[in-house]
Amino acid sequence: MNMSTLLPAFIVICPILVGLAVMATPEHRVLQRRSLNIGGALITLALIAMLLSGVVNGLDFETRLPLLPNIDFVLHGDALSLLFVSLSGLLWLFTTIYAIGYFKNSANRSRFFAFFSLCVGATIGLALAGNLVTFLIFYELLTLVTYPLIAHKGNVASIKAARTYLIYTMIGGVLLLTGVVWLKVLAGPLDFTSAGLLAELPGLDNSHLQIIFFLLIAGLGVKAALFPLHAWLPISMAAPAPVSALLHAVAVVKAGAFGIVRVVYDIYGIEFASDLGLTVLLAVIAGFTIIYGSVKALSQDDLKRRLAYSTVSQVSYIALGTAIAGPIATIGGLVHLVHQGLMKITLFFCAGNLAETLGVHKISQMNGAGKRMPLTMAAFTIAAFGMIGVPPIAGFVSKWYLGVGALEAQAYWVLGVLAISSLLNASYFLPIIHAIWFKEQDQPWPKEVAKLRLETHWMLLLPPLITAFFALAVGLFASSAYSPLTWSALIASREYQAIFPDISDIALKYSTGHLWVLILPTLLLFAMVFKTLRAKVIRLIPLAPLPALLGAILVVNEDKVEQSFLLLTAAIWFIAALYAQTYMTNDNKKHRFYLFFIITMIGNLGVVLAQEISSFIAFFALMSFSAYPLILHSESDEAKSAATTYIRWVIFSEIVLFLGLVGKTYYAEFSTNELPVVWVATLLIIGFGVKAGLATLHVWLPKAHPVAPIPASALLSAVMVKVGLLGWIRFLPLGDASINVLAQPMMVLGFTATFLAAIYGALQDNAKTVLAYSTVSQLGIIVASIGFALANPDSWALLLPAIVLFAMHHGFAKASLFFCVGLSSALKPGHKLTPFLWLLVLVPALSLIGLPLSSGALAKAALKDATSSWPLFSTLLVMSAIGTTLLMGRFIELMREQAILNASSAKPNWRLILPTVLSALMCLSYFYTPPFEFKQFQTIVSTLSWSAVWPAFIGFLIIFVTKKLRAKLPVPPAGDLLIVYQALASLSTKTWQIIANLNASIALYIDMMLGHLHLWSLSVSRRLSKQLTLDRPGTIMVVMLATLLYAFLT
Amino acid sequence: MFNKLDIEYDGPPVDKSALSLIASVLVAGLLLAVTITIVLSDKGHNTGLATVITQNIELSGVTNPVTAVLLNFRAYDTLLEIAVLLVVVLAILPTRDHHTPFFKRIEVNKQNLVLSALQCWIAPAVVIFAGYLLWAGAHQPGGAFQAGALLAGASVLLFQSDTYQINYTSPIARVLLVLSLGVFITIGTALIWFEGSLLTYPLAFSGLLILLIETCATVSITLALASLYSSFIANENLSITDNKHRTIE
Amino acid sequence: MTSALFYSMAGLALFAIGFFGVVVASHVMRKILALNVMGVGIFMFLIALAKRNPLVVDPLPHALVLTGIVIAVAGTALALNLMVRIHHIDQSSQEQSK
Amino acid sequence: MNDLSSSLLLPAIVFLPLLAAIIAYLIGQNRLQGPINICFSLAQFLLIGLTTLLFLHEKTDQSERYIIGGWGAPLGIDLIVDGFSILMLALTGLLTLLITLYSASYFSGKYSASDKSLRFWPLWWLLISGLSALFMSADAFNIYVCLEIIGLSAAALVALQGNRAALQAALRYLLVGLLGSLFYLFAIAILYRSHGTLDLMQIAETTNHSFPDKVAMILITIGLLLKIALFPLHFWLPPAHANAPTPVSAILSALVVKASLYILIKFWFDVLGETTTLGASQVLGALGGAGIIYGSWCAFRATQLKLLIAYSTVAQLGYIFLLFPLSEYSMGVSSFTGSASQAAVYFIVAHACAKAAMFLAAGNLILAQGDGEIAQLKGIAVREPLNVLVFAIAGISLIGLPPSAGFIAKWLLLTTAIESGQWWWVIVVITGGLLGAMYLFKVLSLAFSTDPAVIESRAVKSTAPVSSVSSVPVSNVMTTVALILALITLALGFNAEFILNISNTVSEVNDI
Repeated sequence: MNMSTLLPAFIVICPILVGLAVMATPEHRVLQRRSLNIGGALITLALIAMLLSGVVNGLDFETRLPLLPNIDFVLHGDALSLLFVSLSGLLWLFTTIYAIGYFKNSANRSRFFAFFSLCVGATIGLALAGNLVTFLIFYELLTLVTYPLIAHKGNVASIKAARTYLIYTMIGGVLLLTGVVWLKVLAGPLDFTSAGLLAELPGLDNSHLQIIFFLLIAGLGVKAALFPLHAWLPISMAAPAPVSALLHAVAVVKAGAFGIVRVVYDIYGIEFASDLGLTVLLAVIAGFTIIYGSVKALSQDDLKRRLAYSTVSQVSYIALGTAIAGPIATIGGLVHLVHQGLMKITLFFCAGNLAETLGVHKISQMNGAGKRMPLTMAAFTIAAFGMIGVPPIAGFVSKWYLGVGALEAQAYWVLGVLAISSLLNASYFLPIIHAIWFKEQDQPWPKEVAKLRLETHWMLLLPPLITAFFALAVGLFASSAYSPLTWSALIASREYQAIFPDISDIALKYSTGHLWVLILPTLLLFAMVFKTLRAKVIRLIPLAPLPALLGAILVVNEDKVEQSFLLLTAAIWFIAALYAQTYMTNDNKKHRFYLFFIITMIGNLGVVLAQEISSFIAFFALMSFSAYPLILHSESDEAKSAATTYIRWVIFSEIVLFLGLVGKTYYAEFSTNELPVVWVATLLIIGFGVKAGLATLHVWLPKAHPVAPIPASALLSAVMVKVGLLGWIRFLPLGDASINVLAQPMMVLGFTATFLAAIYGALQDNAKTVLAYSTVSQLGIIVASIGFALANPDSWALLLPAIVLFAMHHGFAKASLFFCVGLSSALKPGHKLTPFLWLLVLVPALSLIGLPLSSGALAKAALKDATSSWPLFSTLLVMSAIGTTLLMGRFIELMREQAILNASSAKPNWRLILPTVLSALMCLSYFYTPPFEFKQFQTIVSTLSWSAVWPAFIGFLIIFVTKKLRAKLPVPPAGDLLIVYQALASLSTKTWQIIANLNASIALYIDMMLGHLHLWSLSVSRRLSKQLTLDRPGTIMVVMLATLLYAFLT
Repeated sequence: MFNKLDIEYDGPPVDKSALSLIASVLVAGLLLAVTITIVLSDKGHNTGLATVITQNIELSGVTNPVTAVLLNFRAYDTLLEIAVLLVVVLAILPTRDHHTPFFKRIEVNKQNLVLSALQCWIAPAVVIFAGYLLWAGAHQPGGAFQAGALLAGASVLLFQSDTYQINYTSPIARVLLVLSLGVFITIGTALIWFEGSLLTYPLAFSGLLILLIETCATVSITLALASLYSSFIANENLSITDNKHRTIE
Repeated sequence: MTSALFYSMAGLALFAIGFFGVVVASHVMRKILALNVMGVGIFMFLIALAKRNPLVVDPLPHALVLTGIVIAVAGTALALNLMVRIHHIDQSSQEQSK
Repeated sequence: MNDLSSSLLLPAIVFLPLLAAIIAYLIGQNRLQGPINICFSLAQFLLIGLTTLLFLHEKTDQSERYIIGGWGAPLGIDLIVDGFSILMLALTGLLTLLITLYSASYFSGKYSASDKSLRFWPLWWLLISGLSALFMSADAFNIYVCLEIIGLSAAALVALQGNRAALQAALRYLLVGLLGSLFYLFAIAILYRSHGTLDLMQIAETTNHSFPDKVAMILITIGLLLKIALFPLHFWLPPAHANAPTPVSAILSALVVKASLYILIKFWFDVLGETTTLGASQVLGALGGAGIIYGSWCAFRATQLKLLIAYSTVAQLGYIFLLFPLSEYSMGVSSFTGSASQAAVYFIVAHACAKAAMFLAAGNLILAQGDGEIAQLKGIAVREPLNVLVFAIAGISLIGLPPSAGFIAKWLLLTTAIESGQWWWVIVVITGGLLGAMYLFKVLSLAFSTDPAVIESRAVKSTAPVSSVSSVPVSNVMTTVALILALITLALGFNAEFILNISNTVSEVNDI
């Protein structure tokens, strides 16, 4: 009876003993109870650690006790059980601390903590179960032990919740029991064998196995909250917060999912189950539950009910992962078991904190909670983003593996499910995050507890922070040795043995080159958190991009594209930071602005430096999400609507990108055929197209830029938009394969955007909108050139430097134009500096048009030369100059009107002018020659061609001619196609409304019918029992005598 | 059949619901017919244990085969049967101890001549006859139960005139009631010690032991049956001691 | 038709009548009496059994009958006692209610 | 087992309680009564424990015979002890010990009129001796006498309370008991007529498919069904068990009902094995199934706590009756050896412990709260947490949820049902479990609910003039006894081997 047989038993017994001991401690002995609880949790964790280390280096742990004639009570510590045991052990410790804080002075705590530790004991037992019978024993014990937890408060709601919980779990338990008994009769002792037990058992008739599988899954499905059996989960939210945290993140729900994993892998074996056609059924149910859960979550106002429905959908990911018969999907499913646990428990802790300290239960009451409880809400936000699947937090990892696994198993519809559910997750989590951080507190808190030193009791605050940190760490260090991901990979490799693919290169390494560049900005970011340091930090912000700038010039020179992009981003971030110093001085919300300014800077620089897909997406997401507050900064109505459009489009692009990159990774690693996959390319184009202002996807741009403060809109236009282009360069198969079917449409879209944007922009009355439209039109050119590269890959070698050059030129020009808008007050006529300032405006404008000697001309020349194989391209390029001149002319008109309008007396502010000068200088062409070593046409003289000049004259001519005409025309709304999209959106919500209240009425009808049925059955039973009061036992006895007589004698 | 146990029921003796009546008559008839045909048809074992008993009669210490069966061959049954009687006595006797003497004679003013005459003549005769019955049990039909029943009859006669009043809860009464069971058990277990197994009478003393058991049984049975009878009388007038003021009719 | 057979048939008849009485009677007293009739029926059957063979008398049934009678008496006594006590409680409650 | 059969162990098991009854009656009313009875029960428990150990140790063959009076089978009476009976004896010993402990403090004057204890103790010991004698007797008529002792003393104990409902229930129980025993006596007479002997073994040897044996079997079945209170003939059980004092209702539900069942099984499988037909066992099974459903339904609708538990006994008996159709029929004769017998044995043990624990716990709750109304139970979990826990554990075993012995029994029953292909019994067992859950959690949900309104009313109530039985704090001896029983049910849930190899039904069945 050495350690290897006793350890699993100890791990299970320890929490149970603690439970019993706590039950015996009288109510008032707080210290004893607290020490028992925490001591027990720690001891169990220590034991689990011992078990973990043992299993890792190959030891086998098994406790085997005789239970029934030929079935044993087996506790076996294998890899899969350890995943779940360590999760529940760890989260048990945190939930205990949390519960101690939560129940400071409430009634019958001994009872609560007793059943609490018994519940964890049952979960650990369930995880360590070595055969299906032991699993069943702990599964049923779990129901019993969680009942008092749900009914803890004792009020009507929780009793009703407990009753519903019981009805479901009892029926589930009974179904499971029948299934297990039937299976035992057919297949003897049901020990879990790693590649499936039933596969090699001879002579089992398949129809029986299918029915049994259905019974088992129905039984387990109740706890795993699969679709028809999930109704108990939201209702049991009436339980106190630690209970719902434990139940939904760790114990009950995971038990069901874990059970499904055990049955599918260790009893049926994945191959045997899939060719019995069972896994398809499970996959469909799981898929439907995912969508159904998210949809229901949308309409819940109570925070915990919304989280409950989100749990319903999230747990089905695990079921989905197991059901897709592929090794990578299994890893996805298994790792989600841990990740969802971490994220969901954080969410529930925060919900509990809100309820406990502020008395907030409804989402509508949560406005401005961020200010009152910043740390809790920060944890909530991290976990919420994790649930949506934003990299690098834990949720993304599991969705990533599920996506790749779905492709591996050719289950394309699963990708659809993942996309839709991420969209739905975003649509029910983001409004909460928006309400927390960006809305003011409109009504007093319902039941506010006195303000302590911290925002709430430390015991309530610490657990969510730690679990949030774990959720982040698990995501970030996913591919490290001891992460749950590697552990699930180990499990999956044991399940699949033979056909386990090499997954090292789809692992998420988040490796980014020259990470030292980001150190300074991150330091500043942490400094921002402390109120006292804020003032000093703000002054230091312009220094942040400097290391990047130096790096770009000196260090980063092996990859030309990366170097030039880094140079562009760093330079403009530096100038914008300088500009912002003065521009934001008297803005009351500047702390928030600077906070998100730095985060976006980190995101942007990170994207440029990213080495491979995972880090690219992570920084891309970071940049796009943190840009949202910059747009929202002025809090005006247009800002709000612009910001919402922006965030919606960002979410859309994130999802499309996710699908595209999943496809790319899969086909790059595993597919055999060489030709590039069209749909992957389209998704990537659309994904980055949103950011890069592809024709129909650009609608957010003209709305967002004018609204943001000048430095932000400059950055948006000049730098952030270029990331889309960088994405295309990195991920599209440019230069090595031609995809004609995509090339033509891209070129068409590109040029139409160039011309239409120009015309539309010219009619605008806001200077910044005009600039935004000019960005759209310039981007049109880039899109067209990318299309050209797709059409004939051999030209890519020449085209790449041209595109990069054009991007840099546009960046600097557009940035300086935006900065000039800021100086409009100083442009009043008659001041001695004004002509010099007008020069500042004209230089970038003309360089955009492409006049000789300007960077624009150089870029266009390079482009013309690279696309020489197709003359139409260069003519269109030249024609685009007309459009740009139109826009620039309109811009100058507006600037003059602006100058006359607010001709304030203040003398021009030097600290504003200096950065504008800097950026204007960059627009001159001679700066570009050295870094790009353009051979033949690098000389400035090549820009002196006639074709660069005549479009400008025609443009200015049109401006003057149409001046009066344009005055009369009404100003078209900013986001042109947006109206169409909004109409479409309102249409879809209307139809959705119709469907919703249709099934609501159906549900109502069904309830009414059930009510009648119930009443009818009660009355029948009452009438029946009245007659059948067996008042005639005599006759009955005689009748029985007769029947027995008959039975015996025949 | 047992649901309507209302004592005050003075409705028709047989509840008239036709269904149950017809059904029970029919089936009872059927039951009777079937059992009779079976019993008649089957010869079955014609002599039962007669031969075996006659062979072992001399070993039993008594000549009357019934007494031999009752008190020797199947002594265990008789023991349990006395226990049954004790159960009922315990169930019926009032629980509170009235601390009145075991046997009390009450001077009653108006005497019923015929009754008192009968009592002084018949009671002693019955006692002697009961003694004879007890003694004859060894070789003729008779024995403890018959003697006990007879004595109980005599005690009923004595109670008629309410001149004698026995307090069954007094210590003596309790000892006497429990006497037979106690003696039987002691003898039974003692025999294990002597003879090696329960209730195996030594050949020489079996007759004597049976007689001893019989006498104790008679005493206990008399007292038990007397107490059963007097419990009904006592209940009639709500047991004298309960409400002092009530006069004896 | 030897006399033993006749008596055993009589015994069975008594048993059936007794059972019928128990099933049908409504007052407790009648039920107790019916039970006694059933008991007597069985005892008669047993005694008839003892004298089945005209030559020899089987003493065992006699002993069984003796024991049976004592048990029957005990059972009936207890039943009557319970009945009487119920009767008293009813009576005293009627007095209080009057 | 020569030393056992010649020694005084077996007869002592019967005589010791009788002696205890005599002494208890003679001592009468004084404080010595409790302790004396406790040491008697201890002695009885040790005696039975010793016998069981010796029997297990010997395990020479299936059963041990003890000849009383040296006369041998046909003439004298023998005591026979086989696996099943030793298990029932052990169960009796255990329950006697625990329930005597419980009733020592129950009748110690704090709760019920102390004069009742004078009548309680002798009757109690006579009941125990009757039970022990029954489980060991090998003679048909001797079984009749034991049945009578049990019937009469049980009826007397039910009537102990003295109020009208108790008396009425006792009377009904007595009449039913007498009727059942008369049927049995009649069957004995028929058997004696055709076999010429009263010893069960000898009858078993000479049974054939003759008519008298069949009629005898019918009469025995009807008589004992009446005493076991199977579904249609169960009308007397709920009032009797509900109105009896708590320790009495505990022993009634746990053991007394099982005694007649033991006899029925003995006759049905061993003695008159050939006469039983498949059709008859299906009838019994059907009645059992109907009993499960009807019993659980009535339990759910009961408003009195003890009535609820009594109806649940009716339901649980239904489970055991599934044994008859499930025991496999080889050559037309069903033998009490298959896994069905294992299930039945385990059910009997599990139900005995669980039901006794539940009745004792319910008794404590009723004492603590004043009256037996279930509706009044609101928020009792706060004042009597341990008793509610015991009630819950016992309930879990009755429903058949895992950690308890009930689960093992249900598991064995389900396995047998599936193996023998009679899947409809699976549905019956499953619905029974669910219905059981309904009435248990009806009580538990009330116990947990702490409506503020109820708490005030309870607070007012307890200070106001107290209702008939004063709500006195329950002595912890009584709670610990209930807890021990509950823990035994749990312990039995973890290792089925222990019980199964006591009732040596296992020895033939090891091959499955």
